[in-house]
Amino acid sequence: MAKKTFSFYPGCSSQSKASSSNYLTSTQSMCKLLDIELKEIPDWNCCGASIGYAEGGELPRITLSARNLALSEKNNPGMDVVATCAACWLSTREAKERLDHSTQMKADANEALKEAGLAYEGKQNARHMAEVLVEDFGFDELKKGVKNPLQGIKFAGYVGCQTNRPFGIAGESFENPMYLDRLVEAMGGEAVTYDQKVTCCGGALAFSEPEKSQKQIKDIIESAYDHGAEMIVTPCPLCQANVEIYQGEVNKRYGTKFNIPVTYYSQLITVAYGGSAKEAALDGQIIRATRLEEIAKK
Amino acid sequence: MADMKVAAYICQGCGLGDRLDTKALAGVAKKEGKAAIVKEHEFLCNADGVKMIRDDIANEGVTHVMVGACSRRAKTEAFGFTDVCVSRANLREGVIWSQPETDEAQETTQEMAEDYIRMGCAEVKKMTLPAGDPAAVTERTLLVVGGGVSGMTAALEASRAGYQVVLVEKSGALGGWAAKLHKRTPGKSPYADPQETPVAAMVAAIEGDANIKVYLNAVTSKISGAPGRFEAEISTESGATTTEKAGGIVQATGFNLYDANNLPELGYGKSANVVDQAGLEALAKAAGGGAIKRPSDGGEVKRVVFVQCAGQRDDSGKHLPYCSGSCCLTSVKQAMYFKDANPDIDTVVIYQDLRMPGQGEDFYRSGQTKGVTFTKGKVSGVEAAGNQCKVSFQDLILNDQAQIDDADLVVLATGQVPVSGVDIDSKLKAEIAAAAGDNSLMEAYNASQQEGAVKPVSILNLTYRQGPDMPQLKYGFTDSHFICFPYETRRTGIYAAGPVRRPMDMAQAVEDATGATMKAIQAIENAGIGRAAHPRSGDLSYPIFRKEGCTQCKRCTVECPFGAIDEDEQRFPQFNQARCRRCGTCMGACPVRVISFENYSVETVGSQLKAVDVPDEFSEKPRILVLACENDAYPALDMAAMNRNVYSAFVRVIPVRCLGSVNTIWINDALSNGYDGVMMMGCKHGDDYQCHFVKGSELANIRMSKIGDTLKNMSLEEERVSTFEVAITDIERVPQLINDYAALIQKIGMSPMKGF
Amino acid sequence: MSENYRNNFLREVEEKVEEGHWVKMCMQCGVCAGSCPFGPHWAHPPQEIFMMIRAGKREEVLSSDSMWMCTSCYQCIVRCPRKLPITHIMHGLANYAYRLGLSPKKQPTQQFASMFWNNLAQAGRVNELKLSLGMYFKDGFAQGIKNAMAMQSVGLGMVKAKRLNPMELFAPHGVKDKSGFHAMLKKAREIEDRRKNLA
Amino acid sequence: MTEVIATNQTILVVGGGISGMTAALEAAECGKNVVLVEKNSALGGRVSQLYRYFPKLCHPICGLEINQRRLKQNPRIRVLTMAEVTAIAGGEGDYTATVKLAPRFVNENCTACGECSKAVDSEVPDAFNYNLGKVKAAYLPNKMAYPQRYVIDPSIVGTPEGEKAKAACKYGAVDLDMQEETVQLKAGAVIWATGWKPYDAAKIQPYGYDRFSNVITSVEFERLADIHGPTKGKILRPSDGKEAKNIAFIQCAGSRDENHLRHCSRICCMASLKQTNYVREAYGDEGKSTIYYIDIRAIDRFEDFYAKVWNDPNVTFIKSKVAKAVQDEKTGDVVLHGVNTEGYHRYATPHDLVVLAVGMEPSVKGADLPAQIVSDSSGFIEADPANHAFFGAGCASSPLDVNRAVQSATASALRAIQVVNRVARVED
Repeated sequence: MAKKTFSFYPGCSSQSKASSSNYLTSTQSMCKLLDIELKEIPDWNCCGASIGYAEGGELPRITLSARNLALSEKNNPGMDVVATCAACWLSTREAKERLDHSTQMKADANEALKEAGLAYEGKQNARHMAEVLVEDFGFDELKKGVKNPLQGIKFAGYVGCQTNRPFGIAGESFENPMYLDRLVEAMGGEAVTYDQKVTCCGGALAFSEPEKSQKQIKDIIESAYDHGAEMIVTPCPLCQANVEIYQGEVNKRYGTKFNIPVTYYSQLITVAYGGSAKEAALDGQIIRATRLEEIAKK
Repeated sequence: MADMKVAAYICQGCGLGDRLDTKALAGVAKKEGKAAIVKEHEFLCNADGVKMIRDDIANEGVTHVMVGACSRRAKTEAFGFTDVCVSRANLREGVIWSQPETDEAQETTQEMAEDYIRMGCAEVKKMTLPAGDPAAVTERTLLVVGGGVSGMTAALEASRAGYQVVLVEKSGALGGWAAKLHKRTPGKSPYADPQETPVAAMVAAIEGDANIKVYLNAVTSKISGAPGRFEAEISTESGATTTEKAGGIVQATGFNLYDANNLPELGYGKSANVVDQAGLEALAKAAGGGAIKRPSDGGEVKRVVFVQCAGQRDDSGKHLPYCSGSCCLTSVKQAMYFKDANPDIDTVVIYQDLRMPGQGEDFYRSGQTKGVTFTKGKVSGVEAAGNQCKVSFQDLILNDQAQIDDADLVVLATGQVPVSGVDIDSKLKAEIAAAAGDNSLMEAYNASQQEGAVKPVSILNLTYRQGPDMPQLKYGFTDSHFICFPYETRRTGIYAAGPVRRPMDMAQAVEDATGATMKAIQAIENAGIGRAAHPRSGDLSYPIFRKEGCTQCKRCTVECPFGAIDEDEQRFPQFNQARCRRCGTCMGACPVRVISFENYSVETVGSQLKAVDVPDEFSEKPRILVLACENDAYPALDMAAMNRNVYSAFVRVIPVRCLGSVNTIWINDALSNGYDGVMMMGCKHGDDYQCHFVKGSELANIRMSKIGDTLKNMSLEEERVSTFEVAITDIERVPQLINDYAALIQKIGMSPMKGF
Repeated sequence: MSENYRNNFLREVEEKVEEGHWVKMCMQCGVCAGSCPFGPHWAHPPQEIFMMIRAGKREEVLSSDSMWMCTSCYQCIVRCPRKLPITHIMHGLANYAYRLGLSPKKQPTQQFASMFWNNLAQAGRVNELKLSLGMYFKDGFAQGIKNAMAMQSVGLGMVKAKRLNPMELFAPHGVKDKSGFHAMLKKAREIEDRRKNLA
Repeated sequence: MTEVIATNQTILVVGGGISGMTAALEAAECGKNVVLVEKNSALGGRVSQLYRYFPKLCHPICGLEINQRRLKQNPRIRVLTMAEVTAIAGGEGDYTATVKLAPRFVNENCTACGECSKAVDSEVPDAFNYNLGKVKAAYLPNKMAYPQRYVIDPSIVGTPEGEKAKAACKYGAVDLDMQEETVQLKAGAVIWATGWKPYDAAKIQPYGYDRFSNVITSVEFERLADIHGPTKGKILRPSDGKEAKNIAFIQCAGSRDENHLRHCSRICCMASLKQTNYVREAYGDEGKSTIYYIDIRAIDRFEDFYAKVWNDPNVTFIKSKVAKAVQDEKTGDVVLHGVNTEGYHRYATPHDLVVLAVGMEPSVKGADLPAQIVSDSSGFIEADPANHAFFGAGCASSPLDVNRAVQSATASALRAIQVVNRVARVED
């Protein structure tokens, strides 16, 4: 397959040494292996996530994404914008739809962008890395590159919310999207069926009302365990962080003994494609993904 | 009958040859059936078999054919000879498929088959070929009573089909309810906005249509005759009366709004600002698209409240129990009158269930888009407060007792009350209700009979023996009771259309009126060739009446479900073939058996049951006669057989047009001929009756309840005659009923009447 | 009570609240109420809030903490048979209530949400450490220490995994063109206020 | 070769369900010549797959029997089954329709004796029962089938199984060499009575029809209740054959939903109310029904029926669009989650069986018909002058209950008659 180039929007949590820096590292390794070039959008800013609403309001929030898109149009012309973070992708794509749908919204946003010497035209699509893998490569194509199949590892594909709703991956359902499972299978692993695949992890409340979000996390992990999963895989940094780092808290709160690794699809692919533990940023796991590390040693 | 030649054909296909001794069957047909020609064929329904029969008809002068093969419901194309009388002995479904394929069963199975051959031969000999009604005539003119949208639709559609039309309208102008509307609800995509009513266009079309003659300020003061030859006296206000001939009639007399004066609790009559939907249309018309003013003082209208189901869906017994099906659409439309003129006006619709089916959902969305707000709630009261109104209601979503205290206008969505004339069954209904312990109807009836009581005015003024108007189904609507057959009412050739049939909106009324016109035109055409209408459509037979012998007991005239029979000057029954549906209820009712059909008579059935070979009482072989309704019970038996559901070999089944046609003489004959029991299988009766002739099965039930005395006189147990309600789906129940009954007969023992 | 069932508040919402013009389209089926993962925590689920808006219950709606339960999972949006953008309407109502100062004080998510915004608005990118510390210390220093201690294990785990960087406090991430960024946001706010007749 | 005599005074009726049969019969009983084209192997359509009708609770095949008898004795109607109209050329009063006839592999010699069926072993999904069961690959479409003639499933043609069927028929009725045919016929007017199909329930993801065996559709429920159905009329749930005594009915399953069908399908409320009677009929007071609804749309006299069911202590009404269904892996029960919006009550209620009152969509959308036809946003055929002598009838024209569908069909017959009468006047 020919080299693919994208205008890359990593997002705050995927910066070096940020909460999902391991996502960034593994994504970069994965892209190298898949011959994808990522051109980072210069001087990109925070998308505002969905939580920005209280203070932010509508237009300022949308303008944040407009700025990123404008920067991309200017510096990375002729490419699709690709984000790895669910929230970044969602905000960007949502903003783009509203801007393109309402001439007034677009005019207003541009009026604001002018202050930063920028202009939004709406030339580029906003896509998620998972879309690129599913749509531009496809599972059969991805399968071809597998060197170290993830034999015998049972994964719970945890899709969560924002890569799934309201847009989701083309052709997938909101209630039971299959793309993560298929991806796992393509990498030689085994995908378990469980009923919390698209449950919200409560990320938005993780800080403010932890008891609420941790109830969600508990349900998700419990169901994954009950259905035989030994590892969780997700496309969303917020999901990953919540479900992984709060397991200790959850155990305290509910007297459970959860200790299940939570990984990114990018780490799976990197390992299956023969990448090292370092390249897959397995050292970034708080709960070590030992089974993956073993395979990565080969 | 002169030169009758009977031929009997016995099929050996479908296992008949293997399971039965067809040679013996042929012998029976020859010896006992007295068939001139008897032939067996290994595959009677194929081209060769059919050709054999045709050749005999052509070359041998065969006039009567007995086919011993499958059920009369099967292979109708093959055996549908129209130039000879045909009877069918049901050897397949009726014998080999319903009897076990065992050696023990062999004997009784063969006996069964032989009896059916005897019966088939006996029946066909009593049949003659229906000649059709020699007096059949028809007038290709449609009489339409009522000049609203339904009536105008009927007139225009009939004219487009090439028929003449006489349109009678009671008021001084065409248009009816629709003429009172400012706009109508949309009947077409995109279902977004109120539309102009079609009235002006329709009136213009009618005035320009040479086929349509209109009488205004006129009523039908008398209608006599029958489909094809109705005669209507049309009286105008001026007192002039003219007579018009018509072949069919469409009654499109519409509805009145339920009288809002019955709803003082909703403020009607207490404040000029509380109106019904008609009131609002009047205001809108007056405003002519401009701002609608507040009635009390002409002030500006800022808030309008629409109260749905006002005096409808009422369980208190005070108001209408039903839903009028169109008021939700109308209220949304009326709210749009305000919103389209001025979006700042608040319009709130308070509803319990918003009923806007089909594409009405688009209209609902459109209303919301325009800012009409909807509240699920139940209004408890409306009070006048100066030039405004207080509306109190329970908000069912927020679950509070809420109040809107500054409504400038309150619109009550009251329901449709049909204009259907005299309830000719009111006495009967009252009697039935009283029998069930509810005297309210009887009191109402008696009240209506008091001196000076306002008697309902007839609309059609039919000269029919059974009353001047169409029978009403419920709540005064003249709807059909049937789901598959919405136009099958009890007056052949007269069809109700529009809201007089069922509460409905304009779009439905147009569709309904077009359908009713179709049926009326069909009735006109059928009358012309003396052909029966649904459900025995195409039947050319009709009741033949032997005047000498008639005792003028009137049972036929009273019991005919279709009011087909009047009385002549000498009080003899006067049959109106074109009104007749050929069910045979009159034949069943007649105590002196002077009524019959050419191909269905006391003899065709009587001779069959007498033809059966009844073994003596020591044979331990009882005989049970089953009289089965051909519409449901008989098909159920066929399908039971297709499933190989076995039943007693002691039954002999005779299909009847309807249990209503069962004459008690058949029961007497059966019992005196030594039958051990008689089962009658008819359709469900009562409120949800399934009898295709409306009252047949019910009448049979009543008659049989009186058979007790006969049985006593013969000193027989009353179990020996039983009636059963059977549905066409009872493919497991019917065999069970038969077997249980056979067991019962075994228990009470063989009839003592054998061999007399 | 005289405001009862007047459309005044509905009109206010349509004018001033993000996606507010959708509120009138709700047909009260309640699928949103049943779909929200935090449903049980809502005093008034979305569909009920929409009804309250139509009923003119302004204070009750704007002072409710229900909207702050939304985690933007979009479950309601994808199931709504009338395609109402419920998530955004909830955010819009929350934002509007907050701006009017009617939203419940000390609503933790509200505090977090505004903290988050201010955090990103400052540097153009989120500073996760400041954000978390900010959250811990929102109820004062002592409480903050407690919170921080309670979450220590988590924090340390993150640091060990190089996913939380103490240096963030001193050398935070951020956009280079800060002035342009700030001017842009300021302008955006101005325009929004003008359009919605706010402030 | 199939011979069809038709002229431009002939009325072509497309679709042999109750609407098509009605349109054909009403026109023929008015003396018109009709060709009735049905794509299935027997007439009757959807109603023949219903157990009972609302509000009378009578049986659809009762009316079907009458209509079939009307048909059998009327020489003016020519019935073509397994036939589809693939193209229509010409204009009002002068159409030429191209009709594709699929091979039945059984000719008119068939006596419906059933020997071929006994002879074959292989089975195919039972379409009449919405594939809830299987039938032999040589089968009678249903017990009421008209024409009463067997069908050999194409899957066994050219196989030993097919030969078995052929060998078993003493009457030379099995003809495995039958080929697809195409015939052309004239018509003055065309009535489209192509009917409806249940909305694809799998698309309504939150209810998991594709994932949960005990979530079924309302049309499938009709087959469970019917004596001719896969359970012989017993209401048993698919997962374990357990008697389903606590049944949920979810209204607007696809209807009134911008994500699925924008229109209200009109019949579903009444259908579910009716089906609560099946539960009572089967289990008496042990049978519990719960109806989850947005608005109960029981218009005109149907209100009586609603009132009766409303007063049934074994039936519960909850104003709520169910948010989500989850089938418990152990018990097989389906738990419904949602909120009763009348006063805000949250529920998570287990049921033995969940019935989705699926919406009605045109079985062929107006745009997909082999002719230029004006239809509405849902694909229902509209009454529009631009449709010339094409007339929609029954559920092809709007989501209708049986009664209204038959009214519509009767009306369409008159509209067609108007055209052919005009043609006749011109010709003579």
